[in-house]
Parts: sequence; C-alpha cells; structure tokens
Amino acid sequence: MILQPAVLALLLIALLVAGMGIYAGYYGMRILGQWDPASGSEGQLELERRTYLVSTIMSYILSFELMSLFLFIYTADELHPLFTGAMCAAGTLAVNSFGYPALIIKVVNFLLAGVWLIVNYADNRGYDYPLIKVKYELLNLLVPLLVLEGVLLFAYFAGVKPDIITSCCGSLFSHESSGFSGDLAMLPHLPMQIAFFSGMAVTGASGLFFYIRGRAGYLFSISSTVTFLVAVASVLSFICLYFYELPTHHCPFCLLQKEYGYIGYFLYATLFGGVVAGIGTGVLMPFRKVGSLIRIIPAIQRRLVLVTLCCYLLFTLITGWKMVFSALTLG
Amino acid sequence: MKRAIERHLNILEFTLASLLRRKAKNFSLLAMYLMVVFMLASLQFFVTALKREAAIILDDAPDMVVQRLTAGRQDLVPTGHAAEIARIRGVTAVRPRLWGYYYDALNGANYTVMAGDDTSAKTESASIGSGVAKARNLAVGDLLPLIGYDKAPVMVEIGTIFPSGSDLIAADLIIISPANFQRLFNLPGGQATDLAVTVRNPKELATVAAKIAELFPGSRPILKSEIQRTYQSVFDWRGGMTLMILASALLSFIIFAWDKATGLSAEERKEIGILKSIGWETSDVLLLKFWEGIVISLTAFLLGTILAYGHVFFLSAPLFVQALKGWSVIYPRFQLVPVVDAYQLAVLFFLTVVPYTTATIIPCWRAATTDPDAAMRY
Amino acid sequence: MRRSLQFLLFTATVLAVFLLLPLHARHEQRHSGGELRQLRNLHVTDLCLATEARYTRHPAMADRHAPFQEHPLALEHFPSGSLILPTRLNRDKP
Amino acid sequence: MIELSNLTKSFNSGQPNQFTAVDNVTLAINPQQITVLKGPSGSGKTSLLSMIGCMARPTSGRIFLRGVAAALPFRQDGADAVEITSLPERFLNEIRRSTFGFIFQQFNLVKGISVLENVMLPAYPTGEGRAEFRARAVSLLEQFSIARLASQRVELLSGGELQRVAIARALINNPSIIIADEPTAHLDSKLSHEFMEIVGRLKGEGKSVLIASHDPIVFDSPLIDTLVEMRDGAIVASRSCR
Repeated sequence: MILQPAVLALLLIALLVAGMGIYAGYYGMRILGQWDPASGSEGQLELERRTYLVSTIMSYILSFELMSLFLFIYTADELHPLFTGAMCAAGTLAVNSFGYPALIIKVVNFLLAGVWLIVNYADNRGYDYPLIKVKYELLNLLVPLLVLEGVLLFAYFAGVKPDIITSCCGSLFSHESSGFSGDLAMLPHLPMQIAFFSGMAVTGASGLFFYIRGRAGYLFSISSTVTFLVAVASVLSFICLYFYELPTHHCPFCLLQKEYGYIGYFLYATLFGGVVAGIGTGVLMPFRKVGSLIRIIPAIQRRLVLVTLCCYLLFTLITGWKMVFSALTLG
Repeated sequence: MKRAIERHLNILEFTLASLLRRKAKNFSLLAMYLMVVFMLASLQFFVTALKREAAIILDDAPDMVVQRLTAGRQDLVPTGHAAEIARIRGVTAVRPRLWGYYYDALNGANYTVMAGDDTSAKTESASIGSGVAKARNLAVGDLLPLIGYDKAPVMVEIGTIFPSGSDLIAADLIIISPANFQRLFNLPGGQATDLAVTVRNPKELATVAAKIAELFPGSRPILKSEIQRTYQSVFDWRGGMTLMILASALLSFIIFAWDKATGLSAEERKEIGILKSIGWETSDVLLLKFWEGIVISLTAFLLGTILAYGHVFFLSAPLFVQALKGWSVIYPRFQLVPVVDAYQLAVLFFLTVVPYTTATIIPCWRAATTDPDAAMRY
Repeated sequence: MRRSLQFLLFTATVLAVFLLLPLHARHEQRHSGGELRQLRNLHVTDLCLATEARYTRHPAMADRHAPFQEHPLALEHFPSGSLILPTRLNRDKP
Repeated sequence: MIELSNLTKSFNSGQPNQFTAVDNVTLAINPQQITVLKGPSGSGKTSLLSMIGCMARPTSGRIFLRGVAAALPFRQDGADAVEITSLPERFLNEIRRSTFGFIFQQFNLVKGISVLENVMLPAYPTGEGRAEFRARAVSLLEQFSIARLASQRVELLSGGELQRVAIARALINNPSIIIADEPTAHLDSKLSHEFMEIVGRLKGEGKSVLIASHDPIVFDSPLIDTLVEMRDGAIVASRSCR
C-alpha cells in the first residue's frame, strides 16, 4: 500500500461513489417496488421526491467518475518510478492483476452513468414518468458495478508494493507479448486503418441519415459503439505510433504525457463523449413511441447524434492530421 | 441556451444574497474550510519542494560513503582502507573525509565541522554558514575561537560566509583546515570519519559495495541512491501521520459542514418554503444549494491554495518552523524554490472539495423538497 | 454590476492567480540554484533541516541505532526526530 | 376556468390520526371573476387553494384547468384542458409559475433583501432576462406607488406597504389567476378596504381572483362575483352575487 495523497484521494472517491451508489440503489429498489403514479398518497409523493435525490446523486457520480478516471491514469503514470521496469502507467497497472480490471470497469461505469443520465433527462421531460422502470432497472445494474469498482481499486492499491519488477509498456504492448493487450497491438496496421476509417464513415453516414430522416437509430447506435471499440484498438495498433513517431511503441497511456502535449486527454474525451451519446441514442430508441415522449425523444436523439458526430469527427480529424503530417510512415 | 445561463445567473444572484445575509455562519464555514485547505496545501507544497531541493543537492553527493561500525556505533575508519578500496576494479577515487559536530557552549548550538580539502587556503582561515555567522554575530575577517579537546582555544579567521541562499546545505557548517581539525578534535593518526568513494560506472555501485562489505566486515557502505531515497521519503515517517491528522481535521470539518447543512435554521426553512410557494421548483432550489456549495468550496479552495503558496514559498513556511526547529538553535531559512503542478493541485482539489460536496448532497436535497404549501401553513 | 457577475469576476481573478502559481513556480525553478551550485564541491550527503540531533542533521549517514545512542534509556526524544524518517538501506531490510 | 371534481385531500392516511382536510369537493370557478371561499379556520379553504394552485396534490379527485393549456409546452391529447392532479412536481411548477400568483396571509416576503428583489424573486428560475423582469417589477412598484421603497429592506416596511409588495410579487410573472389566502387577516379595516380596491382593479385587468377569507370586509364586498361557503372540508353553499 502506498500512502500517497493521490492514492488516498482515489480511494476516498471510490468509497464515496460506492456509498452514494448503494444509497441511490436502495431507493431505486423502493421506487421500483412501490411506484404508483395514479396515487396521490404521501408514500408516492415521498418517492417522487426521492427521484430528485437519485438523479442528483447520479450526476455527481458521473462527474466524479470522469475526474477520477483521469486522475487514476495520471496517478498510475506518476507512480511508475517506484517500480523497476515500469516506464509509464501501463507498467504500473500491470503490477498486479487488479490494475487493468479496475481501469476497464471505471470506463464502463462512466459510460453507464452517462447513459443513465440521458435516460433520466428524457424521463424528466415526460409528464407521466414514462421511463421510470427502465431507469431504475438500469440503476440496479449499475450499483453492483460501482461497488465492484471500489473493491478492485482497493485490491489494486493494497497489492501495490514498491520495487516490484514489472513490465513496461514496451513489453506489454509489443508484438512479442502474448495476452490480450499484446494481441491488440499486434493487429496489422493496414486492415486496422481500413476498419477504423470505414467504421467512422459508417457511423457518420448513419448518423447523418438518422439526423435527417429520423430512422435507423439502432444501426447508428451499434455502429458508434463498434467504432468506439475499433478506435480504442486502433489507438493501440497504429494511431499512437504516429504520435510517438516510433514504429514499435504501442502504449495508450504515454499519449497522456506532457511530451505529447497532453493530446491523449483530448482524444479520449472525444471518444468517450461520442460513445456515451451514441449508446444513449440507441437506448432511447424503443421509447420513441411512448405517448408523452413522442415529440421529445426524437429531439433529444438528434442532439445526441450531433454530439457523437462532432466528437468522432474531431477524433478522426486529429488522427488523420497526425497520420499525414507525422514523421513516421508505416509500410 | 441563453435562458439556461440567465437562470443560473439569477439563481446565483439570490445565492450570494442569501449567503451574505447569514454572514456569521457562512464566514465561519468558509474560514474553517480555508484553514483545512491551507494546511493540507502548505504541507504538500513544503514536502514536494523539499524533495526537489534534495534531489538537486544530492546529485553532487559522493557515489558511495563507507563508514565503519563498532558495536553498532559509527566509528573512525583507518585511512589505510582507502588504498585497498581504491584497488577494487571500477573505483576511480577514494577520499577520506573528516567531519564531526561541535557543541557551542555559549549559545547551545550544534555546528557541523568539516575539514576542507582546499590546500591553498591559509590554515587559520575558515568558511562558515550564514546560520553560524548569525548565531555568533560574525563578519568576514572576524576571529572565531573554538574550544579544542584539551580546552585550548583554536582561533580561526572567517574567510567566507556562505550566502543565506545556500542555507539548506550549509547553515551550520564550519569548514576549517585539516590541521585545525586535528587540533580541535585530536583524532588518532591515520583515521578518518568516513570514506567518499567515486565509481566510474554507476551500475557497478552495488557490486563495489558488496566487495567492500566483504573486504572489511565492519564497514557500512551507503550508496548515493540510498541517500537520495532517504530524502525522497524524508517526511514520510510523520508526513503520513500529519496527513492523517489533517485528514481527521478534514473529517471533522465535513461533519461540521454536514451539521450546518442539515440543521437549517427555522428562518432558512421558512425562506425555502417561500421560494417554493412562489414558484421555485425542487431543482431550482437544488441549483441554489449547488451554487451555495460552489461559492463556498471554490472560494475556500482557491484562496486556501494561494495563501498556502505564499506561506511556503514567500514567507518560508513560518507555521512549520516550530515543528521542524524543535530545540535547534541554528535553523536554516527555507528559501524553497516553488514546485507546483496541475497534478498536485488536482489531488488537493479531490481531497478537499469532493468530500465536502458529497456531504452536502443529502441535506441540500432535504431542504429542497420542503412542501411548497408549507408557506401557507404558518 | 450584478452581484453574480461580480462574484464570477472575482472567482475568475482568483482562478487566474491560481493558474499563475505553476507558471511562477516554473519561472522560479529556471532562475534559481545559483547559490547552491557554488557549493557543489562540498559533496554534501545531507540537507541541513534540523541541527538539534546528529541523526536528524545527517539522516542519511546515521544508522538505525543512532537515536538510542544519545542516551541508553532514551527513546528518540528530539522533536525533529519524530518527523524525519530513519534511513533504511537496501541491505538493512530483513 | 377551473373545474374540481370529487376532490379529496387527507393527511396521515392509514394511521389513527388520519384527517381529511378536503372532502369530496366538486366546484367550477369562472374566469375573470372574483371568487371568495368563506369559512371558519380549519374548514379546508387553505388546502383547497393549495391544490388549485398546484402546490399540493389531492389524495383523490381531479382538477382541470381550461384556457391555460395553450401556453404550456406539453398537452394531453390536444384538449384545451389540463388535468393537473397526476402531473409530476416539475410540471405542476411550470403551470404554477406561469398561471398563478400567490398572496399569503403573512405576506411571506424574504427578509434581508430589498423590496425590488423580493418582487423579482418568482421570475428568477424562469430564465427570463434580468433586465426584462426588472423593468416589469419597477413598473409594478410604480403602479402600487411604492417605487420609492424599491431599494429598502422589507423588515422596515409598514403593514400596508408589505401587502402591496406581496401583491406586486404575485403579479411579476403575469399570471392569469391570483390566489390569496386570508390576505386581510393582518390588516386593519382601512387597509383591508384598500386591498379589495386593488383586487377590483385586477379583475378589471382581466385576471381571475380566488380568495379564501373569513373577513366580512372581503366576503361582503360588492366587488365579488361568487361566494362559496365551506365547513369541515365540504362546500355547504355556493351562490353568485351578481
């Protein structure tokens, strides 16, 4: 265990988020069980008030998750001198087997919290609480994940001891290494580039189609999600190479360092923002015909699509610009 | 968009008005918050700056220092060892060092006395740190009488006084010639305090250290990396403890904040009732409370950090002086070079603002869900 | 001016000062260290943080027993001794 | 036009101290008229007003608002009436803010801030530009000839001034219905008459006014159009005064 202020801060946030999650989840269960919009009883009024609390808590959780996600990566980056062999966050996270799961679940929780808030926003615009069940079932899904995140984070930091010999990003994300991350880095450049750009193109086309015609929302949502995954794999496989201008350095974290102008924060922010809005569009699809939302959801969806398109466009532009002007040329 | 901004500005307007109306309560809250942030930030700034200073200074430290231990105590090293160590492969130079402590009975100060290796200087001449100069009120050219082992005075003439900017190295130093060092302490012949070893390739340090330990079983080699690490964790011992104490201060502050937020006065409760009755919605009141939290915590955080910066780097951390100084008579002036980065500030933010915000969510919600018709029932 | 705008202006000013801190720090770092550099040839092993006890004046040179040598029965009792971590060499580890 | 049908409000339902404040009330309130609810304290007037004013939800029964629906961003199946009893709080609020202005027995002004700010307070969360509603507030103060008090704190005002500030505040969002709960309870006769005069003026401007009172100055006033008598949560008599 390393008693560093940053580690303390991260653990504190994890604790608070899990605590708030459980609290919100408890009332979510009560709302699911006792909800009766037709009744004007005091119990129902009380529950309706609780929905304000739950949505306030969730928006705090979302912002805490976002901030602590970056703090987590940055801290991992900061800690690397303590470990022999680690050269950036990649090595620090590999110190024990909880590092990467904690990171992944942090990302997942952030995405889910974002989607929840989108659904919540739509629900609040309808006068008869149309999505209340969906919303709180989603919350029940999210709460165990929030708790799991806290547990993983504790397990990770508890198991971190200085002077452990670990692998650095060079060996973790290299062609020689086996394992999932190595496999991702090993993906051949050209097919990945094709996959990446065609994914972006399909998302863009379906997004525009949806924006104009209001149809094929599922297609757009799925393609934006798939494109997100492809984009993450592409960062590992070829995008980062252009930023590092090294043909073998596949680390997704070094992008966040000062040497590269903190460009990573911007890249990942566009990617996360885009995919949250993209998934949100799809999640709202089944409720387009709900009476009180018939005019509201399409408007929200159009805005979400616009967010996704802008975010992905920025990401593609930066990537493309770097690919054209980088000193590195891949064969 | 414009409407949303107007709404925020209008509600912020009312927030400020209502905060100012309860000056005593809110300023005491702000002051406590400010104190907590200030202490945490000062400690962070102080320790990080010290670590950086140490890293720079210790870059010039000897590659390795070899001591001799007798019965667990540091003992004098025969200078003969130096020649043998110099023969180890990879060692480029071995320099016996002479240094020790001198207790000044006049003012109760401890000085560190070192034998200089500058042979060109006069034997009577000495260089002293600014702390010594201040403690004894000395100027260049003055004579400083030191009492030798046999009570015979050893007079040295002040040749140089190190500038106060070098206090972190030299505040209590007195550098005199080896001959004077001998007159002062009467070391047995052919002995040194320890040996400073220079090694050609830093990677061989560990091997060389192992060889020395094997060659002279009583010896204790200290590597430069170990010295550096000592200083990287210089305050970890109680620094962690202090953080814990401050954390408990933070905790009690949060309980205080929770209490303030929960224990709405009757007047405040009535006020929120009025707002709700004239058409404010729960989310409007939540926004009001959100802005209240922002105003308090942002002001406290920003001001606290800025004050801490001034305290540590412009005023040389007067609040930490008592803790660090202890019974020292000579105390260096901590003219620390500032070290602050975004990461440090972000961590501070997380440690102070996030818990406060979380602690106020539920009380705020409770206040915001006052019945709108409560105002009609007085 | 509206009070809310006044507050935002105040916060923006304080924020600007706050953001200047890292810049000021970097500037200071670039223009400092001259006086320390003059003393490089002393090859010091320790920082002069506290002068009351030899194991806190030279923590890197002191061994783990040093605090107890001041007096056979004394637990370390110098105030600075409670702040500064005793040295731990690699080989001292169990 | 407000229609109440079988409206019931009970508190602590299911517990031994259950208490029904409004019991099965059916009533129609005409637009652009002055309607007075008369009855002793505890007769359910205030509860009824708070349900009509979208402050509280009835335990059972329904309330329809006609003629306001067009102004709202949502509508139920194209009808011009809005059934407000099942709406969530945030929608009730929107209706309340745009449709109703309230005058309370205690005036309920916020202490420590100026008269002008008090008048503007209901407009804060609407997102309207400050300059716009400020101008409206100033003209309201002028209309009630208290413009000179604009920057004064409300603690320093006399009863009559307080009352006029409260009326100005009720009018800031340009509501079509004014609801007043025992407005004259803390006023002397002269001020009470003055109040009724103002109410008459409001009616002349096309506003509907709904007053709950047991003050003869109010319910015997020649200005009122309808008098509804309540006792124990139920309506005992309702007659037109024209």
